Formats: sequence, C-alpha cells, structure tokens
Amino acid sequence: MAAETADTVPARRRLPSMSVLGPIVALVVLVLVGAFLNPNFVSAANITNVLARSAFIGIIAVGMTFVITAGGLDLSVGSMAAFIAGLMILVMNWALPTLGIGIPIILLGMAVALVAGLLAGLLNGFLITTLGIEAFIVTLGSMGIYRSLVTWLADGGTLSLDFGLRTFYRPVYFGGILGISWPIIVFALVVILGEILMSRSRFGRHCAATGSNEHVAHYSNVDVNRTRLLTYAMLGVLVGVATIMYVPRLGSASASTGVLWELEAIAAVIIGGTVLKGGFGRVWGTVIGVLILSLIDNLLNLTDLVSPYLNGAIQGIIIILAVILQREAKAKG
Amino acid sequence: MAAETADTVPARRRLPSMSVLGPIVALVVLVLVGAFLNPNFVSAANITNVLARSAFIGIIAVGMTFVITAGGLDLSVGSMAAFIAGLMILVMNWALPTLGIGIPIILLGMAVALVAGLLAGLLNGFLITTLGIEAFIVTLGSMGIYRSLVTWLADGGTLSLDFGLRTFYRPVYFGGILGISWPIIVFALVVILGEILMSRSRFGRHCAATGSNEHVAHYSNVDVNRTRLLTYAMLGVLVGVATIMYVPRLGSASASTGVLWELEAIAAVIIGGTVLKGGFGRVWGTVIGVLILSLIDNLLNLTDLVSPYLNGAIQGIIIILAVILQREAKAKG
Amino acid sequence: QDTQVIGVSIPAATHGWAGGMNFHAQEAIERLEEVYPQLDFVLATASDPGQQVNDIEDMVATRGIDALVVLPFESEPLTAPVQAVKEGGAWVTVVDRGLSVEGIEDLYVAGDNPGFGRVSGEYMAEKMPDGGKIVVLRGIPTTIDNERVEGFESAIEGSGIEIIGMEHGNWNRDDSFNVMQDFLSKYPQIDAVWASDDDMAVGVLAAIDAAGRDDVQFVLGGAGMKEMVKRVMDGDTMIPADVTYPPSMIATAIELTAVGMTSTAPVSGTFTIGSVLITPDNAESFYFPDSPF
Amino acid sequence: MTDAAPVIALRDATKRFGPVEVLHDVDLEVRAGEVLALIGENGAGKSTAMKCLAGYQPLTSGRILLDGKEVTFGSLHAGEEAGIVLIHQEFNLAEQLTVEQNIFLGRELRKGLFLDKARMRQLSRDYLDRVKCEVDPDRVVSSLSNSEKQMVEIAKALGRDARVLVMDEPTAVLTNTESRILFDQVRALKAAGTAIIFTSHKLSEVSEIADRVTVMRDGAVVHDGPVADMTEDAMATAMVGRDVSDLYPPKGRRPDDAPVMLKVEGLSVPRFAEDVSFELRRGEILGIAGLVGSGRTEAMEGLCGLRPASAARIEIDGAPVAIRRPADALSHGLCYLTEDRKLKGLLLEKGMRVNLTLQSLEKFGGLMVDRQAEEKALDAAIREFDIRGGQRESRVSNLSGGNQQKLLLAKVMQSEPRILVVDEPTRGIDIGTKQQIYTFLRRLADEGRAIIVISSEMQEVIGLSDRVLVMRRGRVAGMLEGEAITEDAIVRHAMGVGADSQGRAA
Ligand SMILES: Nc1ncnc2c1ncn2[C@@H]1O[C@H](COP(=O)(O)OP(=O)(O)OP(=O)(O)O)[C@@H](O)[C@H]1O
Ligand SMILES: Nc1ncnc2c1ncn2[C@@H]1O[C@H](COP(=O)(O)OP(=O)(O)OP(=O)(O)O)[C@@H](O)[C@H]1O
Ligand SMILES: [Mg+2]
Ligand SMILES: [Mg+2]
Repeated sequence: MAAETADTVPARRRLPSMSVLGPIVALVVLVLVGAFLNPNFVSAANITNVLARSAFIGIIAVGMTFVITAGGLDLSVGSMAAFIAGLMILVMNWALPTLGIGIPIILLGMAVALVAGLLAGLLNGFLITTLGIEAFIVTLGSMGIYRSLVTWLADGGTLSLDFGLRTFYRPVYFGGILGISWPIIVFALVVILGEILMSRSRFGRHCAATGSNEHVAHYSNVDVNRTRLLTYAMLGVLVGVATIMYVPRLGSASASTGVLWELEAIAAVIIGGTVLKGGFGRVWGTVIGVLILSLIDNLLNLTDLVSPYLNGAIQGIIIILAVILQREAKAKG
Repeated sequence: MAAETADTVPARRRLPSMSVLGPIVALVVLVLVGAFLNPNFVSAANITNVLARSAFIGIIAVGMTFVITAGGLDLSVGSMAAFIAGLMILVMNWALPTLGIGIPIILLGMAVALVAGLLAGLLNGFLITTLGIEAFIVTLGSMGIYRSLVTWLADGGTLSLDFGLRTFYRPVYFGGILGISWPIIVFALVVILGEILMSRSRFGRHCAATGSNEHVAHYSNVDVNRTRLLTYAMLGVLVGVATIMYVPRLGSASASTGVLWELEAIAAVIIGGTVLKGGFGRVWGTVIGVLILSLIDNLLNLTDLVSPYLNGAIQGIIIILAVILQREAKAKG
Repeated sequence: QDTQVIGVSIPAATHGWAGGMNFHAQEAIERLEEVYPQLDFVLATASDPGQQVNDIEDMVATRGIDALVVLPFESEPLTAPVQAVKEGGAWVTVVDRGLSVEGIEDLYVAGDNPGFGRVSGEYMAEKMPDGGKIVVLRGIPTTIDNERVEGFESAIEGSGIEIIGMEHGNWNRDDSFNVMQDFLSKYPQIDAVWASDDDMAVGVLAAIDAAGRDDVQFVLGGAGMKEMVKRVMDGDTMIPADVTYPPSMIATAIELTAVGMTSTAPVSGTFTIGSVLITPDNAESFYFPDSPF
Repeated sequence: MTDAAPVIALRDATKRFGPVEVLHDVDLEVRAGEVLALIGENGAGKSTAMKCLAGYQPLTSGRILLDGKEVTFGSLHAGEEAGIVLIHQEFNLAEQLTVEQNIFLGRELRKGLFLDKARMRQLSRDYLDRVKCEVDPDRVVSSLSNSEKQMVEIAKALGRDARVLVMDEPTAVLTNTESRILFDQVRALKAAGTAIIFTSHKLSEVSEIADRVTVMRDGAVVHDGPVADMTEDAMATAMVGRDVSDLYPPKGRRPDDAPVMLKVEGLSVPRFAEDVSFELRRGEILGIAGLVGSGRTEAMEGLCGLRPASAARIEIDGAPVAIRRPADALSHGLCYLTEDRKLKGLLLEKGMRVNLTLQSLEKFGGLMVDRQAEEKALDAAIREFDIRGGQRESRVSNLSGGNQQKLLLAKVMQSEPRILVVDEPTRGIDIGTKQQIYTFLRRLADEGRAIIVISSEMQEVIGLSDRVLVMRRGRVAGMLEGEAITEDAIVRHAMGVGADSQGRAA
C-alpha cells in the first residue's frame, strides 16, 4: 500500500510509455516462457481456452476496477456469482415446463441474472454509502450470506440445469462468431465499454475523484454516495453478466462455485496498476492482470513440476515478480 | 471505507463513552441473546472454551491491528500459521530421538515457531517497504507460498506430532493456572502489552502517524519504513506465538490449518473500530471484535437453526449488525 | 514407438482424505512412469470445479492427452467437459464420483458414498441395541456428504438412535473440535458420535478429552486414516471401529488405465470399491504405516 | 457604486461548533463590482464566515441575503448554482487527478456521450493563461508546487463565471508577481460586475486592491468602511488591538568572528539543486530568496536528510557530519520546518497534542510516552505561540489556518534545534503574530542558535535576515550582506541580471 510520494511526478504522466509497458512486459515474458516450454501454448485452441475462461473473472474485475478506483472494495463477488448462478438455474428449471426449451427461457435466465446482480450490488452499495459501514465488513458479511444461500438452495449439493436445456444453452459459452467464442466477445465488449467509461466519461472521472479525496469531490458537486453506489451496482450487473457466461459452461452451481474469485479479481485489478486505496484506475491494466493470472495457471498445467503441491508457491512467486517487474519498469522510466 | 467528514470532531474525542460502548454493546447483546437461547452459554466451561479458541485469531489480530494502523495489510497470516505449525512439528519430531520428551524439546519447538514467524514477517515487510510493492500483492503471494509449502511438507496429508510428545505438550493448551487455561492467559498478556504499546508507546504513535500520513511522519523524523517493517515482524512473531498455542491442541498441521484466519483477523480488527485505511487503531476494540466473531460461531452451534447451511448467512448478518450498532452508537454520541 | 499421455485431474489436497488421495495419485504416477516408459503422465489438482474444467481443457489443448483419469470435484459441472474429452477420442476413467450422464466413461472406479453412510449406520445400530443419543459431524456441504448422511440416517431408522445435533465440521480437525466442544456444552448426555471422517474424529476426541466427559461411549470416524486404524487395532474403546473409503482408489484407477493403454487387456467397466467396516479383527489388513494418511 | 444593493449579505450570522461559538452576530455584505477585504487575526472567523456565505457550512442562526432576498443553501451545490464561488484556504484539489480534471470536476463538458476532452483541455489552457500559469493541463496535481496549485484553484474558479467570488487567502502561497497577476484578474472581474470578497494577511495587498475593508476580531465585526479611510497601521491595530508598526526586530549585532555552526559545500539534490555552498554562523539569520522553483525548498530538504542528496562536505560546529536521514540531522540539532503544512507538516486527523510531540517523542519518556509531560508541553506551546481556538483534543484540521501554522512552529521547536531551517514560516499568519514570530526567531538567534529563513515574501527576507543567499535555478546566484540587501539586488540576482527574462520574477 505504498502511496506515491507527494512530490514525485507519477511516471505515468512523464513517460507514459514505461508504465504502459510495465504490465505488458510481464505478460509478454510469461507468454514467451510458455511458448518456450511448450509450443502448443500459443496454439489457437489454447489461446481461445485461456481467453474464454478469463472472461468470468475478467468481466468481474472490470467492475471491481471501478469500485476500487472510487475508494471501495467488494469481497462478495465470488459468492454473489455462485448465488446468482444458483438462482438462475432454479428459475430456469422451474420455468421449463411452461416455456419449454427455447430462446425465451434463456432470456428469462439472463434477465434473472442481471436483475439479481443489480439488486445485490445495490444492496452492498446501499449499506456502504447510505449507512456508512466499512465496505470490507459489508461485503465480508454479504459474502457469507450469498455463500450460505446457495448452499441452502442446493441443499448442500449441486444445483443443475436441466440437461436438455443445458445442451441448448451451451453455445453461449462454446459457440461464437468468426471463430471467436462468445465469452471472449462479451469480455472484449465489457473491457472496451469499461475503458471508455473510465477514461472518457464523467462517471469515470467522478470515480477517480471520489477515491482520491471524497471531500474535494463532494465540494466540487460530485455526488459521492451516488457515484459509489453506482460502482457497486455496476459491479453487481457485471457479476450477473459473468454468470450468464458461466452457467452454460458448467451447467451447475454449488457451494464451491466462485470460491476466491474476489481475491483473484482484486489481485488482477492491482496487478494492472490500479491503486488499492482508490483515486486512480485503469481498465486495460486490469485486463492484463487477469490474463497474467490465467496464464500462470495455464503454464503450470503445461509443464511437469517438482510437485503439484508447490503450484501455489510458484503462482505466488510469479504474482510478486510480475508486480516487481512493473515497479522496476516504472522506476527506470 | 467511509471516512468521517472533515468538519465533525470524531465522536471518540467528544464523548468517549459512546464509542467505547459501541462494540461493547454489540458484545453484550450477543451474550444476552446467547444466554437467553441456551443457559449453558454462560457456563464457565463454555466461556473457557470460547476464550481459549479465540486466542489464536486473537493473538494474530492484535498484531494485525498494528499492521493496519500503520497503513498495511497482511493476507498471509493464516497460511503462515499453518506453515509454522508444520515446521514446528517436523523439527520436534526430528529432534525427538536426540532430546527425548521433556522441556528442552518443547522450548526448541517454541523457538522454531518464534524465529520462523519473525523471519516470515520480516520477509513480507522487506518486500513491502524496501521494494515498495503493494502489501495486498506481497501477502497474497506469500499466502500462496506458505500454503503450498505446508502441503508439500505434509505430502498432501497431515503432519502429526509424535504421540508421546503431544501428550507431554498438551497442557500448554489445556492446562493453566487457577483454572484459567494457558491460551487465555497468553492472549490476555498479548492484549495488555499490545494495548500499552498502541496507546502509550512511541512505536504506537509512530504506527498511527505512518498510517495517517506517511509524508508527515517522514518529515517528523519517523522512520516510516522501519515502523512498517516492525509491524510486519511483530505480526509474524505473534503468528508464531499463536502457533505455539495451536500445536498442542490437536498436535497436527495440514493444508487446511488456518484457512481464512486472515479474513477473520482483519474482520475482527475492523469490527473493533480500527480504520482499514490506517491512521487509527485500538487493540481493545480488536479483542471485542474477536470475541464477537467467536461468539457467533458458538451461538450457532448451541442453538437449533432452520438449517446449518444458513450459518454463514446468519454470521454475515450479525457481523454487519454489530458494526451498524457501533455506528449508530457513535452517531448518537 | 509413440509416447502416450495420460492426464490425471483431481481435487487439491484441502482436507485429510483428499491429501491421501493426492499422495496415492503421485505415488502411482511415479511408479508407473518407471514401469511404462512409453507413458507420460500429467497431474493437475484443482481447488474448485471451474478450475478442474480449466485443467482438463489445458490437458487437451496443450498436452494432447490420450487418456483422462478424473476424480470429479462435482459431478454436474464436470459432465459436459469430460464428455467433450471422450468425444475427442480419448480414454476416460472416472473415479469415485460418477458423472451425471451415464455411459461416458470407459472405466469407472467407484467409491460408494451411500454405502459408506449405511455401513456406519448399521454399525452404530448394532453397537447401540437400546438406542441412544448421538451427534453427527458433517463434511463440507457437497453431494457426497449428503449421500453419506442419507445412507446413515436410513440405516439407523427404527433403531432407537436419535440424532440430537448435526453440524458441519467441514472434514477439518479444528472446525470439528469447535463444534464438538459446543455440542458438549449444549447436551449433558451424548452417547456416541458419528464423526463421519477420521480427521474430524481427531478433533472430536480432543474435545471430549478436554471436557473430561465420560458419557460418550465411542466415536465412529471414517476413511481409514492410519492412526485411527491403529487405535482400532489396539482395541481402543473410544474408537472401536472405522469405515473405509480408501483414498488409494485413485491409484487403482490410474494403474488400470495404464494397463488399458498399454495392453489389450479388457479393463473397461465398473469397479466398485465398497466401504468396509474395520474392526479389531480385521484392522491389521488395513494398516499401512508408511502411507501419509 | 456603494449605493447599489448588496449582491450578497450575511445578517446576524452566528455559527457554533459544538459548544463553541465562533461567529457572533456577524453582518457582512458586498456589492456588484466591489472588492471587499475581510481581515482579522488568526481564528477570528474569516474562513468560517466565508464558508457560511457560500453555503459550505450552515449557519447556526442568522440569514443570508442574495439580492436582498433570504436564501438557504440546502446543499453544497446550491451556493455555486446561485453564482457564489469559493476558493478555499486549504487546497481543494484531488491530488491524483490532472489539472484539467480538477478544473472541470463536477461540471465536465460532454460532446454527445463522451467527455469533450479537447475542449476542456483548451479551456483549461485559457483559464491558466489568464493567470499566466504555464502548467500543462495534463499534469497530475500531486506533482505541482504549492503556488501552482493555488493558481490552478484560481483558474478553476475563473472557469465558473461567478457573480460572487470568495477567495480565502489566495495570495498566501503566491509570490508578488503571481499576486500581481491575480489582481489583474480581480480588476477585470470587478469591471465586469463581479462582487469579490477576499482575505489576506498581507495588508499592503488590501490597500492596493480592496474598495472596502471589514475587520473581524474574535468572531465579531469590529470595523467596516472604505479602504481609503484606513492606513495599513490602522488596519493592523483594528485587527490585533494593539500597535504593530515595528514589524521586524532590530537585527543582531553578530560579531564577525562568531563561530561557524554550519558549513555546506557542494550540496546537490538531483533534479533540483546543484553545488550549493554556504556558511552559517552562530547568532545569525540567513535568508534564502529566489524565484518559485529555484530549488530552495529542495536544497534545504536535501540538507536535512529528507530527500536524497549529496554534498562534498557538511560541517556542523567544525566537525564533518554525514546526514542521510532526518534522524541524523536532528541528532546534530539541525531541524527543518516545512512549507507544506497540510501534506508534510501536520496529521490533520489527529489532535494538537499528538502533533506537537510527534517529532520529539523521545523527549517524552523512554519507550512509553508520558502523557502528563505532553499535556504540559502543549500548555506551554499554546501559551508561547498563542495558539487559539478549538478544544484541545479536537483534530487539527479544525484549527484555523494560522493557528495550524503556529502549532507547526511549536512542533518543530519541541526538538530544540540549534540550527533551524524555516521554510515560509509566516504563511497565513496574521500581522500581530508575524511580529511575534519574527521576534521569536531573532531571540533564538540571539540565544546562540543559527537560523535559515526561506521566504518568498521579499519584505520578510529583507527585514529579518543578516545575510541573504539568492538562488536561481538550483544554484547559488549571490550572497548579500548588510546594506546590500535590497529588493532590487535580490531580484536581479534571482533573475540572473537580464540574462534570462523568461523566468517568473519573485
Ligand atoms: N469544523 C470546526 N470544528 C470546530 N471548530 C472549528 C471548525 N472550523 C473552525 N473552527 C474554529 O473556528 C474558529 C475560526 O476559524 P476560522 O478558520 O474561521 O479562522 P480564520 O479567521 O479563517 O483564521 P486564519 O486567519 O488563521 O485562517 C477557530 O477557533 C477554529 O478553531
Ligand atoms: N516532483 C516534482 N517533479 C518535478 N518538478 C517538481 C516536483 N515538485 C516540484 N516540482 C517543480 O520544481 C520546482 C521547485 O518547486 P518548489 O516550489 O519546491 O521550489 P522552491 O524554490 O522551494 O520555491 P518556493 O519555496 O518558493 O515554492 C517548481 O517549479 C515545481 O513545480
Ligand atoms: Mg482562515
Ligand atoms: Mg519552497
């Protein structure tokens, strides 16, 4: 949580090239190492796999970037995703006899996911902004609540989408256009919209101002509470979007769905260069962060290691190294 | 993460009684509800149980209070504890043929725990202060590393202390003086020392100053890096102390030891009124936070609920309520 | 000749039994790599179903596996991906948890979770002919846990045994210690405990010990951890028996798969590894002091 | 123009913070095209009155009249909606945002759905040009110097087309030249019919630019009248309640053979200062003058171990010393008072006691801090530095600006420095207290200490210093002594005597 010292000009402004390069260099190094270890690493199939599976965390992490930029935090996204997935499956199974297999039921499921996400996000946001409780506590609480609810909905087991329905819904994850699968397309869209929103919209500026100094923002007629609330609501909706992609992939939800996604999303955001204490965020950096994290997992599967028990250690070391690399790049700049 | 508005004097100063009452009221309400639901709740045996098992998280949370007050964060404590416990067991089992069962081998084990904790804390602190990497990333990384290492040491299973040795070591958890068991005594000592250190010592002041505004601290001849480093080192040592109490309880360590302790410790610190962004911390508040968290678990086990699946939800709700109660108390103050 | 690649995908070692299973998987791979130089193994451990699917995708995309041995984290989410592997032409061995669509796998090495609960329940009923009050510790909320508990409950039906408390100990020693302490505070009389897992039994025993209560006659764990088997063998009255659920079934599956890949021996089909009651009489044959579990 | 009805007025305004009443029945008014100077001692309530007027704080009782009609400002925005723009005494900029983002914060321009960045940048450029400020609109605010920040604040206010412009000590961090530029803008606005209220502790500015002056003391208005009727001395007397004509104490009679306490040779601070050498003798006050950005602050921070620096040789009391960290400097009795009290000087969320003793905690007990001793020290400091207002335990952000500055000075003095470097020591301090501080500094020197004063106020440097070192672009441009210390000489050295006329003049 080292803050920039007040009297150094952040490299980002003076020499944009270096800090832009920072995370990218880390990513490129990782890709090169991967390609060196196994040529299949850069095969189209593998790249599609990695990108498509990054989409869930990625979409969520884009939302998280806004929350963190505005000085907030959300620990509940993983269990929120599990809960929404469970709810979606329940509703779709329940509507199946009425609606039958077809587009309408899929649309219903999607609507449920988006609305549930929105409401969950608004609830977090309301408790944090209006009641003024620490985001950490609110979202730790709601993390427990959603996780419990999904366990309860599933009766301790797994909620499964009707098998026929699943087959029909499957293309939403596995299909695509022009050889690019849907999750990748949706992820790309979310990132582009997110980047525009962050760097070209009033809302993005208000987020940064709120996170940087809420009093100043308040004095400058920024509705601080509304801005924060919106970031949580937006994150909620994005969790819904991620879930829409997730359900066709696995067709089920259980107590173990989305475990630790929150940590992964936050880590991606920070690896990407967003400041944990708020005030500065960049969406494209988050994307790089997500890709770095996914690639680490992918790389570990590519190679035979001393012991799979040590995967976590290698992962930890690479994460730290990736961030050191960035800092070094910045420092040199 | 809502900050107090610039132009209100913090209630803490204006009417100390109310904010002191805040967390205590939450605790008392919880105890009353418990006693009402099940009279055994206030039995000496139950109270001893709850206090003794709070000791691990409690001791760690005291250290965490300093880290957070100085503007840091440590996600690695849970897996650090697991790793240290594993190491301690390995070393003690290894030394058994040489030293035999007796005080020396216990002391050896304790020394290993304290030294390992110190080193682990220093390593985190070094990466964070000297290399200037975000605490979140460093400790997320080291969390993965220690968790992996203990899994690896245990070969995926459980490391168990030699049975004879365990019997000899057991009283360190289950024994005590004057009917008060050791973990409670040690916890109380750590809390008292921590409270004194935080509120009466130069170091405590330096922590608060560093967390409040590191530039001001630097210009006031506070060695910011050293202060931060010391908080991590201290937390590491306290993780060692917690482990010393933990190992005699079940005599084993595995990959599942200490999972989520970090979240619990951080939650306790924040429920206790310490500010997550740093600058203000109180050790006694942390103790209340720890007790609230342990009591929730205890209460849930002692009462019959709709479904044990919903435990997590109730826990979440109570945590949020406890903090709302505090805020309300403060607002009224 | 061509090397063939066998992918092994299992849950990570997050609790005792899974740890044992991880150990056996690695041990089997090491052994088989020496025996069959023409075989290459890839082992991946996952901490949630999503990650397990990732692992399997990676194995297909980058390692071109010819066979997959999978112990599904959960049945439902793994069904479609494993089906895809099968459709890609690879051999599929499923271990312990069946997939939700039948007929995908070539080989099924099955554990018997309802059977595990049933054997445990039957033992309880037999050991307490006059009935009694027991508490139950459950595992991590999962289908497996549900099946075991259902099997147990139906086995004790009508035996006069009453379950007075049931909580999740999450297959974890510390959690079960806490839960048991609280059960002991809550109920003045507990006749026996079904800990349903040996790791949880460790925590339960420590709690009973510390409380100094002598109303609890015995604790029944499960899975066959070596320390527990040893106590059964030694005639410990608190641990009069254990019920197997051998983590080594993964090794069996890997080995059978290796045999299937390298020879023409018919190895497909279903091998059910039933849960067996360990008593002092047969304990010796279940005791492997060198295993980590 | 004085006949016109006031645009905005306060009537019987009372403001209370908890039990403390800081404004008592204040009446205040300003007309279109008029400049009102609000002056008064530190803590008199000027900032509070201004905040109430602009709707930033609600009045406890009393009325605000806008065009003669009573208004209540429900939200912060309501004041601005009504055309009242306030420039705060403390900077009100988001540090991590760029200049342009700050100037347009809360009222960003859009083209369609997107921000119209090009236009906002262009307008920012225009506003900044109006105050002749050359910072790039894309610079991050945290990288600006204080005076640049102030100019950005002013540019931000200019962009809001105010009917009433309220400026709380706008010139405190500005140099004379920059103040001139500001006043040109004020005149232009005035001509366009804007009503302007400002405060300043520089009374010459009041005489120069104001039409009317309102004097406050202890939360009440004690005088109100045309500026032409009042001399600066009369203003000072009305504010302080006593005569302050002898602002500067007589200079010391330092014998030429006084021992050298500090000798600096070849001090370099990367990017800011190079090869700075000087000597400082016991009992001497050395002034350092120069343009803003000439590296005075950085050179002295480097000297005191506060930022990376190198030096060929530093001697204290004749012995060579190595100063790498602030602790090294302090252990040799060398202490620095920062110019930036908000970001580097005080912990705004903490109370006075904690702030006072932070730098010298080791004096207050060994490992444990002796609260009693701290309280005593605070009592003494409040007395000695005349720190007013606020309950003792309330956070220092509630102190008035001047009182914060006094607390900062008191804090530095807790370290009992033998060589004291003060950077802009009287920023935001009222004239009465200024006199006290000058006397205090001189007394310290006479007691056998040595003092360096960095100041952008030419009169202060001249009036206080025995010798003056002038810096230009990070290097020593000249050393003046005795009679040679004149405004003209300093400016010429600072500008490089015609060689470079681009630089901003001090
Ligand atoms: N939010 C607050 N809470 C409590 N007291 C306050 C608050 N704000 C200001 N005060 C007190 O009100 C009094 C007037 O302060 P104000 O800032 O108006 O003084 P000022 O005239 O602007 O002084 P200066 O010249 O030093 O800026 C001071 O005693 C100050 O401590
Ligand atoms: N971190 C930084 N990087 C680059 N330039 C900076 C930085 N901080 C300040 N500056 C610039 O360096 C120059 C020196 O600033 P500073 O105001 O501290 O100098 P100074 O000589 O002490 O002047 P004064 O005390 O009158 O403000 C200014 O022009 C400022 O804009
Ligand atoms: Mg003021
Ligand atoms: Mg300066």
